[in-house]
Amino acid sequence: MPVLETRGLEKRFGGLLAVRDLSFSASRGEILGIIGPNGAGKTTVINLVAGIFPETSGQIYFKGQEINKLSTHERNHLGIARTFQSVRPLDHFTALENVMIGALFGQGMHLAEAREYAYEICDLIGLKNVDRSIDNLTVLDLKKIEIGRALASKPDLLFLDELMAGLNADETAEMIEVVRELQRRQLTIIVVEHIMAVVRELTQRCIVLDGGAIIAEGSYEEVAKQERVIEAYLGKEE
Amino acid sequence: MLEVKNLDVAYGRIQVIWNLSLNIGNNEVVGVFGPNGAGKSTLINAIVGVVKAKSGEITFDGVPIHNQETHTIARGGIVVVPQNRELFPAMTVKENLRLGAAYIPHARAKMDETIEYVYSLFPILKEREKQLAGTMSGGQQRMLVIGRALMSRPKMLILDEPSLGLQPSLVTEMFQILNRIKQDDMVILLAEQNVRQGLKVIDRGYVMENGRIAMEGSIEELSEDEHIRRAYLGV
Amino acid sequence: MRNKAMLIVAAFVIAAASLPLFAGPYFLSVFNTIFVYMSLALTWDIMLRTGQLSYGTAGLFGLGAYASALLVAKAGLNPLVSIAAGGAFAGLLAFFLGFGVLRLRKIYFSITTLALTTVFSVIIRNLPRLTGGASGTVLPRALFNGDPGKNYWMIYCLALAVIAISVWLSKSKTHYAINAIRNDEITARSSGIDVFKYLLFIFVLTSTIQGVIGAFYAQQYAFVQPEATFSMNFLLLPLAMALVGGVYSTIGPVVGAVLLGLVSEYLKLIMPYGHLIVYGIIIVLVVLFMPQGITRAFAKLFTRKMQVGGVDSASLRD
Amino acid sequence: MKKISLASVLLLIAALMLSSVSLAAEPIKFGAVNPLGDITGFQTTRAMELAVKEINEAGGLLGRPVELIVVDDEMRPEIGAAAIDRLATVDNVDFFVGGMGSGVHLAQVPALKKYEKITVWMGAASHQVEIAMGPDADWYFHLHPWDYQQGASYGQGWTDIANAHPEIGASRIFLAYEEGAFGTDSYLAYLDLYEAAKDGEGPYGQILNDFAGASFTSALLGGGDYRAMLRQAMDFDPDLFIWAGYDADAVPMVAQAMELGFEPPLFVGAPPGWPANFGDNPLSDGVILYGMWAPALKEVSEISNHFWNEYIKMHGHEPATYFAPLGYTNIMFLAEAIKAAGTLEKDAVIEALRTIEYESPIGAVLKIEPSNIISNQGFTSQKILQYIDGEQHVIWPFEYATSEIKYPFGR
Amino acid sequence: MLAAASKKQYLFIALLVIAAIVIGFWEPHALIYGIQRGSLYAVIALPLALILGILGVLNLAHGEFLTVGMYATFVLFSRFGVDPMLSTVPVTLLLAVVGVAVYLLTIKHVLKAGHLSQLLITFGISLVISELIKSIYTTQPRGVFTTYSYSSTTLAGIRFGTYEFLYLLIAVAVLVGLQLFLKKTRLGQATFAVGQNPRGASIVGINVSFVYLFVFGLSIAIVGLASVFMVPRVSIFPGAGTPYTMKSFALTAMAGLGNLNGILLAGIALGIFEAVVNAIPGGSGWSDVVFFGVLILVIMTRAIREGRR
Repeated sequence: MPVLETRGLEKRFGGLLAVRDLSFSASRGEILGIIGPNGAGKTTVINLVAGIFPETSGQIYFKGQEINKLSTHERNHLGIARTFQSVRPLDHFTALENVMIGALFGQGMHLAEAREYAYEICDLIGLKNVDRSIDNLTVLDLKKIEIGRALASKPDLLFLDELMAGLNADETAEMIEVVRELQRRQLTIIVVEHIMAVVRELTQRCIVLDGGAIIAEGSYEEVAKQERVIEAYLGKEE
Repeated sequence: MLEVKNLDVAYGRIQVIWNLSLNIGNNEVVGVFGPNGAGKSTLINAIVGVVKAKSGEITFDGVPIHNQETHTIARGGIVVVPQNRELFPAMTVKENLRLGAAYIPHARAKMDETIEYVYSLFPILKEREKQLAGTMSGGQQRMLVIGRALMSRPKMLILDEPSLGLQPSLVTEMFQILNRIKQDDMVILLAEQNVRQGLKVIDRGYVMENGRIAMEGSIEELSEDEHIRRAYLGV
Repeated sequence: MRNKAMLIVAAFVIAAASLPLFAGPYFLSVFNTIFVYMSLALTWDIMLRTGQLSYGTAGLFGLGAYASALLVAKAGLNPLVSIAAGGAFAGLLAFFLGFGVLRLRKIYFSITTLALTTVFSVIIRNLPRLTGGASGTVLPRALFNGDPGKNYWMIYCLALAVIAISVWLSKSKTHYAINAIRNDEITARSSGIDVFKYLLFIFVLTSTIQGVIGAFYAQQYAFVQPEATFSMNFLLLPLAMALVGGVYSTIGPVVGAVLLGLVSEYLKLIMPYGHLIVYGIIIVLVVLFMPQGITRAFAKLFTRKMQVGGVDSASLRD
Repeated sequence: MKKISLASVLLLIAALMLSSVSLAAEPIKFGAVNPLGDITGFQTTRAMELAVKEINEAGGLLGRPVELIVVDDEMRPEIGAAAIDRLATVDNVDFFVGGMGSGVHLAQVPALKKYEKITVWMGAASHQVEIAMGPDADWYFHLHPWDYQQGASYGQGWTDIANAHPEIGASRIFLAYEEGAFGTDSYLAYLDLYEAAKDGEGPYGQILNDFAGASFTSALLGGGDYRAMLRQAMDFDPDLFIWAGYDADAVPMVAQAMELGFEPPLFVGAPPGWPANFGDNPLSDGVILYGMWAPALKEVSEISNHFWNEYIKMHGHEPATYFAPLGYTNIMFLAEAIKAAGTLEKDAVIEALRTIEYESPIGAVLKIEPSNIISNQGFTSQKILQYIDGEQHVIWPFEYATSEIKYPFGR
Repeated sequence: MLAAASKKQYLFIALLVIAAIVIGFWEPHALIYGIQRGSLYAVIALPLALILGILGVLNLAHGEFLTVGMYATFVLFSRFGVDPMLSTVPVTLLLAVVGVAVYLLTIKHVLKAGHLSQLLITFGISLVISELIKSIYTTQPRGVFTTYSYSSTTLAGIRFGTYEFLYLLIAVAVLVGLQLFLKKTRLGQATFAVGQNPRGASIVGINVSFVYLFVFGLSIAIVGLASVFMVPRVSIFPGAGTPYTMKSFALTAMAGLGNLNGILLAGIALGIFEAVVNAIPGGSGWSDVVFFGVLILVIMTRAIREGRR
């Protein structure tokens, strides 16, 4: 049974059909890539699955259960967590407290318990100096906080939205290691990524979106060869 | 043309730029490279007056500008293409472009002429002339904001990470366009993470690290430096 | 350091509790009023911590007052019980209203809570058989027969309870939830926070307290009347106190209420006419020179750290 | 500069010491709680200061000077209540005087009951105050007529006027009342009077046949559009149109009536005060007003004349509302009683307050009688006044009348 | 900030017209009074919305500025015998100056301090203004009476006052003027740009702090303009303008932030609602409930609709 499955998912914003007839699935322990040019609807897919806004039509199944009617936090409780493309750390909180949020509300832990757990998570993802305010953190650390918060809610499915954007090569390499570590823990991970090297490195399987619809599916090597993908992605050869 | 001398910038008590000096000559395209958090955006914000320098001096054509406000600096000929675009989402593409020239006296007179020039650089903007800026895709918005900056007929153009968040095909296109702008004798300060692409455009570059200039050099020097390569070139 | 602070707090608590032993009725009366406004200021601030700027404190205050007064006047309920009942009524109503108004954000939430205040007072004014209409209802006797010491202790205990709730909230799991909601609702939701549940909890909690304070006020002065009971003062003054003291904290509204309360009494002593002009100027000056509130301005003076109660200055800009 | 100010301070202290020598005895303290930000409370306080000045110039009371201590209630109930505490315990006043609004006064009742000091209160007309005070407070004296007494008094007035002038009738009355406590209470009082009148009883028994009312939002509270209400009044076609609102309603009310072409034969306003220079407004001519006092009373009453002149002399402006002479009366009445009692002993002063009669600048003799609930009520009757040629004139009671009634209203 | 009247607005206008016709047949006076008062609410609300939209400041002293304008008109009338209509220019200018002064002394310094500081400072300003007026002029109302302001005319057997139609005229004039200003002038475009994105505006060479100053001054000037035309019809006292702050706030919220056209529509709609309730015998006491009830209803339905989207 796939961890996540969508059937005929559609989303309309006013006149724009941002996602059309989207059916895909992700199975346990898999890292699935969602790629596609700007405006292809990748982030919209995350928002639909996470329940940020309702779909226009179609079904979403998570661990076999239809979750269309559930609100965002209920989906999180079931095991769906995500990071945001532009980092959204919570001010007034330390890095640790940001991570704690996930444990407190995603898992319903008590404060002390959540604190312990958050320390563990920070350790796991290599986040240091966690008791300081987040005012002067580097992008890498902020991204780690994003992951940490998502992880702390003990998800079965984790969306990573443009995780590598804004990171340099070293940092990217470090982040890839973090994601690999998560995969070893049997998490299902869906990455939305622009940086192809990362997609190639991390994912077993990719779906390629263009104009809100799937235009190709398969391993990165496979899809990268397809003419349709290259066109959509790199533009037509002049 | 632009000279930054011993610049210190701080947000509150947290110092972000330390004793930084750089200069850009006439007809030069200068790159500032460095990883995220190195202080590139802060440097740019200080030059265009969005943040105030704690100490140091910035002169443009010999005139000190570090105490001027952003709009005065813009009227004086330095226009920035900010990282997060800063468009007017409820206005059309054309209105956005016109606003680029409307408040710069010397540009206002040549508005119609400049707009044709911008359209020739970015044909998509002419196609979408009547579309609201807020409804365009990220890449198109990036083009619009460069177009808007050019509308002011600046003496110097500052670009803050123009390739950020763009898909690869657009990144290539973006740098091609920058090369065209360069050929029209524009002085450019380009802040980039993407050194490889950036090196194709610049004449000379600086590398920033933790709010300081780590090195300065020609394209050759920059691309050969092993440290830079490993840390920033993404190789 | 922590122990020292606890000692100071304990000294304050005891000193304030023993005030009736040596202070006269006037000071008790002044502090009584200060505690009333302090409690309202705290509840307003607690709601603000979720990011919702409520203009409804006067409305729920008034409802609690009316519920309590009518239960005493019409049903002969014990006044002390009626104070609890007033709070319960306000809380219950807030619970039902919450399903509507808590969908709203920003100025839409603010204006709706403000509008509800007017709606409550007009409805009460137009039900003369039940409420006494515009001329209100007079109670047979004042709480504790107007004994200033007992009334003081009563409101002091209520205010202490509100302070305790505020402190407890700031150390509880709820603190993390409501701060996260104020920061970024989408992130909060995505992290598993049931935003509506927490908003409703805080809304009902603060409304209940406002109702209790209103009920106490009604019992203390033994009357309710739409104009007096739903007065905008019960919104504007607590708001000013919390802001002058410093928002998103317990200490801010407490200090703000004491300072503004004492300042207004003192100003009246030294200039009988026009003292409210000076009061207004003081408020303007505080905003200009201590925009984060007096407590944070002082904390800054005495410590190098910018943070008070986990809130830094930048975060006040939202 | 500094030296001069120091010298002047020393001089001031010396002067103070000298003055305290000249009036060697401890002063008798009157504590007043007035809304100083409002014209009523402001002028009341000024008038009280005049009264105290006159008393002290005449040698004080019982050989002691009188000191007036005034605290602002800011028109906030809790502040008004705290003011009572302050006067009683910090300033240790001997008597309470003053007061305006019913809302504030209701909150003061518990505090007043706590101290049971002799209280001579001049404002607060709502009968709710009477209910709150209860029948047992023998130390409480209330000067202002209660709302129901006012209604009854006017009934008497119109009956008298109708008897004197057969062409004038008040058989159809329309009451426009503001939505707050003040207006609504008037309306309820009228409803009772109308019920009684149906059986030919009560003050309106002889004259009133039909009554109707409609409410409006006072301009004071953000209203100011009376046209819908006035149209209802027009449809009713009353002989007597009364509005019970505030001073801010006066001009727009009469002007909007003109705009609609509504000209009842008797156009009456019953606000607690009137706008500045209302008489200068051409529309004011013939407008009848309910009140306790008019400046014109100075023509017929010596004490009124005295008050008027002395007040202007002392403060440089004219008294604008009846609260000014009432405030003066408030102090003088209490002073007379103390004089009569010859002591500050509570029972004796209460007894004196109950027995003396005081000729007041209000234009009536003040004499204490029981009301519906309390045993010590001062004035019970009001006056009917009319703006004639820009002046307020008394047209009833006839013994204080400064002019004949101008009838009918309209142009 | 101000898209041209949208489809939804046309629909609303159509509904309003239909309702107006129905009410016009049933109770023509309610229609007239509603349009007159509603327009007045709108003129006063427009500047509040402008300041809220461009500067992001909710001005709690809004009504007090209206009071200042009234007293200025009154002083010109009583001291110098200037007819209120002739006071239009001087009072509008004076209020612009007052607005600029208040802005420079206070608002300017809290623009970056967050909306809570702005709320408190404008509350302080409102207190200072109203108490200052009290201490100079007392609470006793003043008035400026002119016969033309109460003249009436009879049309199809309906007699009604004509002066208040001036409110409609001014509301439309101010609205059209503002729209033209924002669309057609350079300063207007700058204002519009600042309203959307202040930083972007400064980058293109717009003097943002001048735009703020200008908008505040302009808004207070509009408040002054409104006050002049109110003066012949109202009593002038220290709290005369105060209730309009809340009404303006309500209209702005009902129209939706940034929707200037919507304010006039919302004003007229609420004005008519109010007038209809007032026309029902015994209804006047409920008119506030109607006003705020409709407001809550509109806000809630919009919230629910947006929640679904």
